[in-house]
Amino acid sequence: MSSPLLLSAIWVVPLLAAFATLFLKRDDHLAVKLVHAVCHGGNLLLAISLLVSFLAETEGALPASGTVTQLHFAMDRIWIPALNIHYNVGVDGLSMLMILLTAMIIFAGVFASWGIRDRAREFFILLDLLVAGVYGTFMSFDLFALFLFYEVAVLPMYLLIGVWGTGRKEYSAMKLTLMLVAGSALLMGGILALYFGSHLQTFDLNVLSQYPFPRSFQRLFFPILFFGFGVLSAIFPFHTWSPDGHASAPTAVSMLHAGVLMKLGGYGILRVAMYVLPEGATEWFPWLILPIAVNVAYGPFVALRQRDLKYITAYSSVSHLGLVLLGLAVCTFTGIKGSAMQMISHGLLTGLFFALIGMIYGRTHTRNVDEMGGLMKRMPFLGVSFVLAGFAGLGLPGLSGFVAESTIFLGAFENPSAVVRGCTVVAILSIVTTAVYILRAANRMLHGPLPERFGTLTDAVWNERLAVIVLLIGLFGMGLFPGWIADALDGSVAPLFNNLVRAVVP
Amino acid sequence: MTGFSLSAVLVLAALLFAVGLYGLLSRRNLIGMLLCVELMLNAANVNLVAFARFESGDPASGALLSVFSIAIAGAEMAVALAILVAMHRRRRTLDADELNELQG
Amino acid sequence: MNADPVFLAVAAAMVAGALGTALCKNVLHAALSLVLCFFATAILYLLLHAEFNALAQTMVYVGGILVFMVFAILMTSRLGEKDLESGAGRRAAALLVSGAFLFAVVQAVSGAEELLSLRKAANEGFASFGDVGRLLLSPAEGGQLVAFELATALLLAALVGVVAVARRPAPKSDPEEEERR
Amino acid sequence: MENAAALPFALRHVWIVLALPLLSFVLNGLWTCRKKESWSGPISTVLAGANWIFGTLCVWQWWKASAGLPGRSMVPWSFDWLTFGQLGTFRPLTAGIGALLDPISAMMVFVVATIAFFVHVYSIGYMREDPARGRFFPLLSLFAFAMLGLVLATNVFQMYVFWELVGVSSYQLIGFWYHKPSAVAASKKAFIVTRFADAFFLLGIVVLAWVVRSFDFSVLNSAAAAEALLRPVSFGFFEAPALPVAAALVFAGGWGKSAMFPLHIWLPDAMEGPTPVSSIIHSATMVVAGVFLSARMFPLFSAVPSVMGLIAFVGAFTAAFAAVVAIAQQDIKRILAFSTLSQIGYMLFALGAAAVCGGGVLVAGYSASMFHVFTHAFFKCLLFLVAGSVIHVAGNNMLSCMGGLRTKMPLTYLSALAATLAISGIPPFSGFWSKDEIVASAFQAGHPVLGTVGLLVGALTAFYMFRFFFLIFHGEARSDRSHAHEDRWMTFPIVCLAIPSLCAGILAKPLFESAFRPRLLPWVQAVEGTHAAFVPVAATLLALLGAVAAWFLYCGPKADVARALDAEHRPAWYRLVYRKFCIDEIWLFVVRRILFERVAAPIKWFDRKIVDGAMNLVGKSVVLAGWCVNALQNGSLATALAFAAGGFILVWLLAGNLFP
Repeated sequence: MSSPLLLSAIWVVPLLAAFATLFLKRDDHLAVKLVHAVCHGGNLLLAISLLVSFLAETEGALPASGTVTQLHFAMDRIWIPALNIHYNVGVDGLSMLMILLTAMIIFAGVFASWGIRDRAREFFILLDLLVAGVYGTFMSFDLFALFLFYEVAVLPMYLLIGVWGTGRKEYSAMKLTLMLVAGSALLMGGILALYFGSHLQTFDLNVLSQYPFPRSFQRLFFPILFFGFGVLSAIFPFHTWSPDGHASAPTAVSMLHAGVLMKLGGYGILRVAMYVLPEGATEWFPWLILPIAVNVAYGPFVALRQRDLKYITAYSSVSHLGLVLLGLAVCTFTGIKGSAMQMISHGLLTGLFFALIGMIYGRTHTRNVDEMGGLMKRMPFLGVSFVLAGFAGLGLPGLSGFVAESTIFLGAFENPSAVVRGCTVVAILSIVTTAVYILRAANRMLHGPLPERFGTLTDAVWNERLAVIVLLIGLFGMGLFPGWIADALDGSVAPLFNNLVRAVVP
Repeated sequence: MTGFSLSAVLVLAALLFAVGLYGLLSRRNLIGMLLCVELMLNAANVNLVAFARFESGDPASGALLSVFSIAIAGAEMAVALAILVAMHRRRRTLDADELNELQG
Repeated sequence: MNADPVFLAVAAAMVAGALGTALCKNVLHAALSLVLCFFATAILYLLLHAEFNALAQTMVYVGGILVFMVFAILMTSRLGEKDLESGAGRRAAALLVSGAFLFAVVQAVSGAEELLSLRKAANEGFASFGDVGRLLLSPAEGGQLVAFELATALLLAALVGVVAVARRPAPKSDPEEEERR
Repeated sequence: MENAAALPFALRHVWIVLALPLLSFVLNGLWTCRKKESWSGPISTVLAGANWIFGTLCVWQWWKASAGLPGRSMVPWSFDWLTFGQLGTFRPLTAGIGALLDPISAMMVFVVATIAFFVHVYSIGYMREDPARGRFFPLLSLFAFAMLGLVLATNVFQMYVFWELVGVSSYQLIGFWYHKPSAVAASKKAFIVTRFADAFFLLGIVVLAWVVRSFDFSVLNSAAAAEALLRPVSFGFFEAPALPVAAALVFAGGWGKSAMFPLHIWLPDAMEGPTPVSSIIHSATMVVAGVFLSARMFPLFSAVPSVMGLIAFVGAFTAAFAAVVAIAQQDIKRILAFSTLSQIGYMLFALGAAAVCGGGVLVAGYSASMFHVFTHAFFKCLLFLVAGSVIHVAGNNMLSCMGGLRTKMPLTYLSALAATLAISGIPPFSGFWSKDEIVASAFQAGHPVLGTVGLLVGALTAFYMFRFFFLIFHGEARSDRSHAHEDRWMTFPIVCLAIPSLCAGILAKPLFESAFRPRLLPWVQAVEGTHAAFVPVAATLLALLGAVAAWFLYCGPKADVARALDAEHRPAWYRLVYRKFCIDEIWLFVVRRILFERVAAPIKWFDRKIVDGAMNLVGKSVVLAGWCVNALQNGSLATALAFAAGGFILVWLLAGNLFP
């Protein structure tokens, strides 16, 4: 069936869009945006159709008992024979959902950045590059290709923030890129270690995961891979790039970065670090849970004191990413499934948050929460969406946040060790502080008396409504009907969990 | 046949070389430094001849090598001095410390 | 070591000359002491039975290079100009480096003692003029004729180079010339 | 789930009870609140009325169908919403959404549907000239949907889901007039305090799910679950048997939602919302959720004497505390809010006191508490509606602007009289039957102290209710009455609700008796306590005493109304009571000073300066290193030569000849 090509088409389409924009005139903004709207809209439809056929394929499938991820729409071409590097592309439950998430967020991102005027062509080309990298990472099962796409995803960030950003953009761009590249340097080391350590001279993930690496090897290289990916998902000591980076990034970029790129970290840990080095994972995680717990409990408190909306959202991402890592660190089936769901839910949630903040900033030209007030009267659509995004953030049932968080908490509690139990209790009680800072921000901004200078603000226009509605559909879709997502993830988390269990009791 | 041994000559040459090196590093006048370089070259030639004399299977070519080195040293010194003279005409000084345009 | 008096005298002269070159503040005195050192070296070559070398040494080095050096000194140093004085720290560092070098080489030489003493006796007239001349000019496989011709080419190039570099620029006063001076 | 075919129509489709308010929310929320605002009121009222009828039909059919069933409980409809464990493992943890009908949930469905309908009718009148009424009715329907979902919950996870939805809809409704900063602050306070309690509730659910591997109430309340929970479980910071900790945590959820003592601060402030909101949320339904949760988990709680004691103490203390504070309040809605707190305290301490000292459970206590929930819902909602009408007329909430409304609003006056008699526990009216049932069961279960507290609080209740009544309706008018009139839409529900306040006690008593006969609580060891005959007589006398004292102080010939209303020139203890014992200020201090300044600020400083600083330091150190290396390149020939020679010597020495 042609779907393996369709799968590869997903990351090729953005590049085509970028190529097409080269031929457009410099000042013809509308054409650039139309091209991108069409391309990313097509990509979204493509992703949805792939998802539908994926669900059809896995309908009523028996729970996976093996330890190898079953790939759908798989395609394996030799790429660099000398080093035995393959273009090995395939999709399981998690990758499929992450691709759908990326498609939704970039589609919304394109419409959210409809107002970009200066150098629109270059902005969209870099955005396409970023998205192509992200798509590639989610679907490639060859470590080298995965790392290549990972780098392609990380590097345009510098230009995007440095040129189109606001505030201390050079400093933030430099800081963000340097820390992420430091992380990927660690990754490079880890990947090469796997390639040579396994004496199999292969980058294929499924093959590497079956190779019994010696315990000492795993004990050494797991933290390297973990922190390599962890830097991108803002693990405690290395999270400081995220607030600065997001605060100065333009709307679409911070949507994409917080929404999807930070999930690459969690996805990488799940797909590479835990899948290939299970003993290392089970040995290191009881220690790594402490910075993760700090991540979860620490974010809200700092967000509480922030004035800038983007900083608040950035620190909330730090806390939510901490939950993702918590789900992974507890090594229980429900925990890992919960962290996968949290990746998706947080992607939608932060994407929506940053989109709305961009739109509100476009109108009030200030992101300081204290200066704003009573905006609900002037822009009810944006106000209601912001409140909905906030409630999804603090885990209100009926929205995606709750489903993911409760799965993580239930999964985390299944791990009997006292340290993990303590961290779980702290994480559960931190939903209160999350509620506090979200409500403070929402109330300061939306409710209360309306300052006269905001008297003439307009509500969302059609492209902004479209962007927000797409993400709201995602939030409600996952929140009200989580069943199908949970089943899809079962298929992809089971082999990984069996692999982990095999490691604990060989 | 004199009673001194090869090592004595080698030590002597080393001493010469060391003094030349000291002079090179401590002098500030460029021509002074060239003199010291000349001295170090001479020490090297002494070594060559000493080895040719004491050890080598083909003593003549050893000595000849030393001669060639003397010839080339001459050419090189000529060019060096020419450059120095030109430099002096431009900058009115030959102090090594002042001529430091090459600094990073 | 049974110190041979002649060798010691020659060595002492050489060292004295060297020290003079290195230490004299006035560059002219340094050049002259270098002359002494080169003559002592020539005598050493004679002791080592390398007559041709001795001759070459005295003619090229002393006759050629040093005379040229003295000319250069006289051309570049203006009368009454104070001699350049280098700082104490710098001299100390130089002493340190050269001392370390001396220590290293002496270390190596004394180490290899038993090897050198073995093969000391070579025939007397090894580098007589006839031998060296035959070696220099014979095109046979052992000969150095090719090297000799190259040496001559090199010297010619150096000669032309020196003239090109050191000649005074043409007196016609074109603007950029003025500006450059 | 019984075979669906045999069930009558209403039970087979019990999900309609949930669907109607949801439909009203979606319909009004998306369509009418923008285009035709005036339509949203009628549409949602019609749907609420349909829901009331369908709800009563369901309850009636359930009553007939469940005659033979153990505990009269049945689950006519349910579906799996989310599975947590791995499919195929021996018992994957699944959370389902469904409807569990048993005596307490049927009673609550009837109460919620009825009150929702009457409040909708009332709101049409109350919100007629409010521009944002298009937004009010969808939120009211959302609340009804969430409350019905909570009441019909078959498992504790579903209850938590709707629990949060109830919290959110109350947040939206309290902060309905969001241009008022005080309303916004009140809504935020309400949500955060309840959210604080819900965090413990979620932790309790997670512990229960981990030990019992299921969410269903039938499994949780079973004897097997109680044994399983006795196993010690580690909570990271301490190790304890799961049962008491889980039970306490779950009750903590109810503690916050029902605004029991330390967490009660949000309820009086919640009066910022429109009065219909207070009448449905903060009187009859939402705040009773905590009592409902405790009743639903009663078999599990009763296995833990310490938790039962906790419930009894918290209930009794809140009842007494709220009654005392209510006496001094000037704002009529605050008086009703504290009276609600006091009545909920009654219900909880009835549940708590049901645990007989020697072990075992007095079913009378359980049924008394539920009976009080039933009767209280009606007369408290009625009182709030009366307060709404009076505020509509007087212009603001303060007692000082009311008085003498008897002549202007006769129907409201009579209904208010009925409600006040009911709540004070004067014999023929509903309050007497349920409240004295509670106090009697407390004495029967062998808790004389709690019993006497109940009696005294009964007297206080009578006192402050009649103070409320006399200061509003009697005496001379303290503000102009020219336009005072009774709005038709608002008076109709008031009169309708007056009927159950009067006769609910007599009619429903036999119903509750049969519903809660001892054998109905399957595994709970029922005990027959000593029957305390003296209680009804004592309670009535105390109530009358309270009423007469109020009459004497506020309505009698020598009543000095001006002095009664002035709260400033009062002795210190009175001002302290008036300022609600400054509990709010203490909480504010704890949160603002300690949590924000002492905890959040240092963490933020730590993050910006230390962690961020460390990263910048790395950057700066690299630049510094670069600068140092640069210093070497100073162009001096000597340095270069020195380094060359030094390098050579170093290599020579390092090549092994360091030590000859």
